[in-house]
Amino acid sequence: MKIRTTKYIIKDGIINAYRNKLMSLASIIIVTASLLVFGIFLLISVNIKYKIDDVMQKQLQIEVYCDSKLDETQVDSLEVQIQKNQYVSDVRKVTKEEALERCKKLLEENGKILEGYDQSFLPESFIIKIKDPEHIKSVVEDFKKLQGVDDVGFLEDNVVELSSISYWTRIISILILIILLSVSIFIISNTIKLTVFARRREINIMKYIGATDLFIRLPFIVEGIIIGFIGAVISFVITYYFYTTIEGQVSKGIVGENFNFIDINSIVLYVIGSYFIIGTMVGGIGSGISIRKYLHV
Amino acid sequence: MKIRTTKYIIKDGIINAYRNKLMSLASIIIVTASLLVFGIFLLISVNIKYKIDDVMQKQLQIEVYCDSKLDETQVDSLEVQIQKNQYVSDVRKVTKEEALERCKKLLEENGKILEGYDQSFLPESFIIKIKDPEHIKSVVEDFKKLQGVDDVGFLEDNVVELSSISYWTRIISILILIILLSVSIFIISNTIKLTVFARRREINIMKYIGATDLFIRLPFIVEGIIIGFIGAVISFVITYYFYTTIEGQVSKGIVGENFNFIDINSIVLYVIGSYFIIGTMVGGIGSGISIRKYLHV
Amino acid sequence: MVKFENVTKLYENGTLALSGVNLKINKGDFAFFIGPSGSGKSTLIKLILREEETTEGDVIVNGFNVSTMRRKDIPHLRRSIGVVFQDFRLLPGKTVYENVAFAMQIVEAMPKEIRRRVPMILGLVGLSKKASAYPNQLSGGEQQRVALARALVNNPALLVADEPTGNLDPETSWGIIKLLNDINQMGTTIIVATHEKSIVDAMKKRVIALSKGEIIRDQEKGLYENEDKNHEIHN
Amino acid sequence: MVKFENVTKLYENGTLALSGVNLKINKGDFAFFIGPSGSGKSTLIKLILREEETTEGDVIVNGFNVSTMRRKDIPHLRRSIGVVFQDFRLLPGKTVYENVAFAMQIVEAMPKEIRRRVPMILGLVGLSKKASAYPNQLSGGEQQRVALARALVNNPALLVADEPTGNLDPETSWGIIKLLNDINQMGTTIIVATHEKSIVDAMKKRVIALSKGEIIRDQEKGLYENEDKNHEIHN
Ligand SMILES: Nc1ncnc2c1ncn2[C@@H]1O[C@H](COP(=O)(O)OP(=O)(O)OP(=O)(O)O)[C@@H](O)[C@H]1O
Ligand SMILES: Nc1ncnc2c1ncn2[C@@H]1O[C@H](COP(=O)(O)OP(=O)(O)OP(=O)(O)O)[C@@H](O)[C@H]1O
Ligand SMILES: [Mg+2]
Ligand SMILES: [Mg+2]
Repeated sequence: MKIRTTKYIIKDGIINAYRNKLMSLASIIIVTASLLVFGIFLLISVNIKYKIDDVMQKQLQIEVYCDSKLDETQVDSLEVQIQKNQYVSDVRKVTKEEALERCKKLLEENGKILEGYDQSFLPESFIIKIKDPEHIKSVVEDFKKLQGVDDVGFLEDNVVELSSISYWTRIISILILIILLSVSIFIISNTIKLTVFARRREINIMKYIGATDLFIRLPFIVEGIIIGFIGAVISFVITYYFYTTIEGQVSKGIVGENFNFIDINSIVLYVIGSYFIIGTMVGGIGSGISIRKYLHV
Repeated sequence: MKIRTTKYIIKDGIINAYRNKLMSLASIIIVTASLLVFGIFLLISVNIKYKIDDVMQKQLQIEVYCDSKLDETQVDSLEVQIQKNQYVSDVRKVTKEEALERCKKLLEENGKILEGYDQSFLPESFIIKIKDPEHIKSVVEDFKKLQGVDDVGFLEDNVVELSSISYWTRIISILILIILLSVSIFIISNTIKLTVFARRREINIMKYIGATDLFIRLPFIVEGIIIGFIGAVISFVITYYFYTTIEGQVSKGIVGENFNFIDINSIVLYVIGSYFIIGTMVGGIGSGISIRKYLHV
Repeated sequence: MVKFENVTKLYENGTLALSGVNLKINKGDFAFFIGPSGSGKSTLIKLILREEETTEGDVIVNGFNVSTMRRKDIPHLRRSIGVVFQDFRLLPGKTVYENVAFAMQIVEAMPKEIRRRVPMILGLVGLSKKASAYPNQLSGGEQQRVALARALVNNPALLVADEPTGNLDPETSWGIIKLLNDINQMGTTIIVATHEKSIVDAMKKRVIALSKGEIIRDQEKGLYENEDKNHEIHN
Repeated sequence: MVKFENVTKLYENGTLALSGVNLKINKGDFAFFIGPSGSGKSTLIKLILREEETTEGDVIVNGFNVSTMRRKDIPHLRRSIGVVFQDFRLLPGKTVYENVAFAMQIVEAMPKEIRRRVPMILGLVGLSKKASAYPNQLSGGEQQRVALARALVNNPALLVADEPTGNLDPETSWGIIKLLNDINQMGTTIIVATHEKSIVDAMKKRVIALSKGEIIRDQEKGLYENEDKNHEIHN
């Protein structure tokens, strides 16, 4: 195929997309809509994951109780060992004094019964934040095996429950993203099929007067890519606008809750990437494939 | 319009949907796909809400500490008062003995320091389960005002945090459902627009030989309804099959977690209802509207 | 029956297709529109059907003032006219039988009447065997005759045929023209746009000759070519 | 140049359109296909273009055995033939100019050559003024001439025209036929399916008459109607 033909083909694809305004518009709307669904869910799932992890992070504390017979250097070396664990994000030491205070608090106003007791019978402990909810159990097991550790407890009973939510959220998110991806591809490619169908006669005619399959197909592919591309641009603009608006409102505290969204700039590439890949690829390839059956004349 | 005409029109709509198999198929796929997205999210959001509420329920316990000076009848009357509250689902009394045990436990092995103490200095309390996470704060306030109540505490610190998740999940769910609903409607109606566009010439011809707008439009509406209806049936079957399969797998414990899905039969009507309403209404109305511009000849 | 009063038609792209056309065709007339390619014959017919609107002037058909009528009356106008379009305009998704029956269904004819009349008309144009074929399975001439059958099936008071024999061999053409003549004898007004010199010359009917959008000759019992300057304008 | 060997064509719906057709058209010939509506003229042409495949027998065109050629060679076959289709087959989304230019673009002609040749050809068929109109803005005869212009623009070795004057007035028709004759003089093989008795009779070229799918007459310097029984079959 010569360069002048390539030039013609690209020009023809653009002209056709423009002359079939009505049809292009309907398909662009469909492409935009289905990309938006995918994109919205992508953003939501990223945010839900972020939020859940955030909540969990706050709760994912375990407490390692030292043997009360340990001396200070032993306790310090234990702290060092704990900090070495790759899943530990923060370690706070609870001194014997603090432990006593806590006890008093737990006993509420009856705390006074502890007055006069020496705090030395209470063990020192470490309140430890864990990076990743998934690993909490193994971390607990590891710490239990450390020498000088008397016991390891969760600060909250619901950690297991919560980490199951986190796990399921992730699984379901991925599943839904796959489904939505397929659905978008399905919808876009069938839309392209309809636009090609509307012009089956045109394709036939070109074939009848001797155009090669490639020559007929390429402008349609260009047209499909244009439709996909415009759909991607529009859906990206909409997504970006709404996301930043909502994010702005939330961070201004209008909803009255301390609810942080992920900054769009940190995920913008995923969104742009998926939109343009889906839009243009499916538009172009869908066009090329749909046209095939009308070429057999 | 006479009865014979109505008959003809319905027959014609069905015949057309059949003869334009290829086009009908593409549109049915699109309708199915967009309904599925809506339906999947409907089911997921119902389940997420269910799951979160479930988790919250387990955590949504508050403890009402009685004044330690109350005698038994006073405590009993307090229990009655508490049970009367509409948001309370369960009340468990913590006796002074239990309170002491708890104290001992809290002090761990050092619980022995409490030995010999009389439990009478400890207050009785009620551990109360709340029905609805949203109302927990007001319930706490109410109970604080009750006579004989010394203090009210949450059993967990993260209740507020969790109830914010629940709140946001609900808001976002509804928002997404609305968006998905609009998107489905958008996609389906634009698909119908494309199918009508593919047959614009046919519509023109009918008009040129003297058919009234209604006469031309009705078979297209019937056709749109058929496409929407078939799309709804298929998406319902798919949804039902996958949902019950996944539900079955999960309840067999294959995923190894105690994760309950809502029984599909309790929501089947919503799903069916929304599918059929969206599918047939949008198909029919979309058809009727899209055709309009080709009638102006 | 059909009256053009000072009609001008300027298409959107600037083509002046008709200018200052005055014309009156009475009930029972048989008139030929002739003229070179692009002279405005089809445009005249499109105005009668309100497929296009006049730029200036009035067109009155079967009592309807086509230029000012309401949109919702258009179907009534069109149903009162049987039309053979130059490009046939058959419904591609319907069989020959269904195409002809469709014209009866839109006037809400009785199904029994449809089942009786459609085969009869198809027989008349020689297409009984093709009843269940789709338009794209027909030869050019067969499609043209389906279009004619559809125009005839409702027994219209006015029949307008744009080039109804362009794809027909001389013999079939003559059959069709005789059919039109018979129908005309029974009172139907007939307007035929045509290029067939032999038919126009043999029929000796009214001839309305167009050139560049103007009527240059309107002659009773005329021929395709003008041999008698005296008849130049008649109205 | 074109050879039919015992060709039978049975359409899918059971219509026998051609049976036992033997035919040879040599380079430089000018042949008319004539015959009543539905006799198989267009089917013959469709077989030459491989728009349809033979049920039996072989068709050889420009050295291609049309019946057995590979799918990917079809475009080459078609490009070597200029065709005027009975239903024109203009691209509705392209202007007159673009429709004609398209035929040159598919053979990857130089843009300069396209800009030179297209207006020239449009002038030849009398459509210079309509270059930027879309097909639906043209009269029937104008569309037909665009189809002709497109068929001519690549200077094909074989020109096949199905009813190329069906929508043209006698004068324009004659212009077109003279044009075809000139092209023929310059060596192009020409096949015309037609109903126009006057043209066939005046041209006195080879006449191949069909009836019900069979060749009933193949006569050099023939007339539309058979006046000389001696010439009945020639091959
Ligand atoms: N829709 C349109 N838009 C613009 N110009 C048009 C349109 N339809 C017809 N024309 C132009 O108006 C003029 C008259 O066209 P019309 O179809 O009436 O001719 P005609 O006499 O029927 O010719 P033919 O015998 O070739 O069918 C032509 O020049 C044609 O190009
Ligand atoms: N695609 C098709 N499917 C079935 N039958 C067909 C098809 N095309 C043509 N026919 C039939 O084959 C026969 C020959 O058709 P063809 O088009 O060759 O006739 P023709 O000689 O060109 O007639 P005309 O002069 O009317 O154009 C006709 O009876 C026609 O109905
Ligand atoms: Mg015309
Ligand atoms: Mg033919």
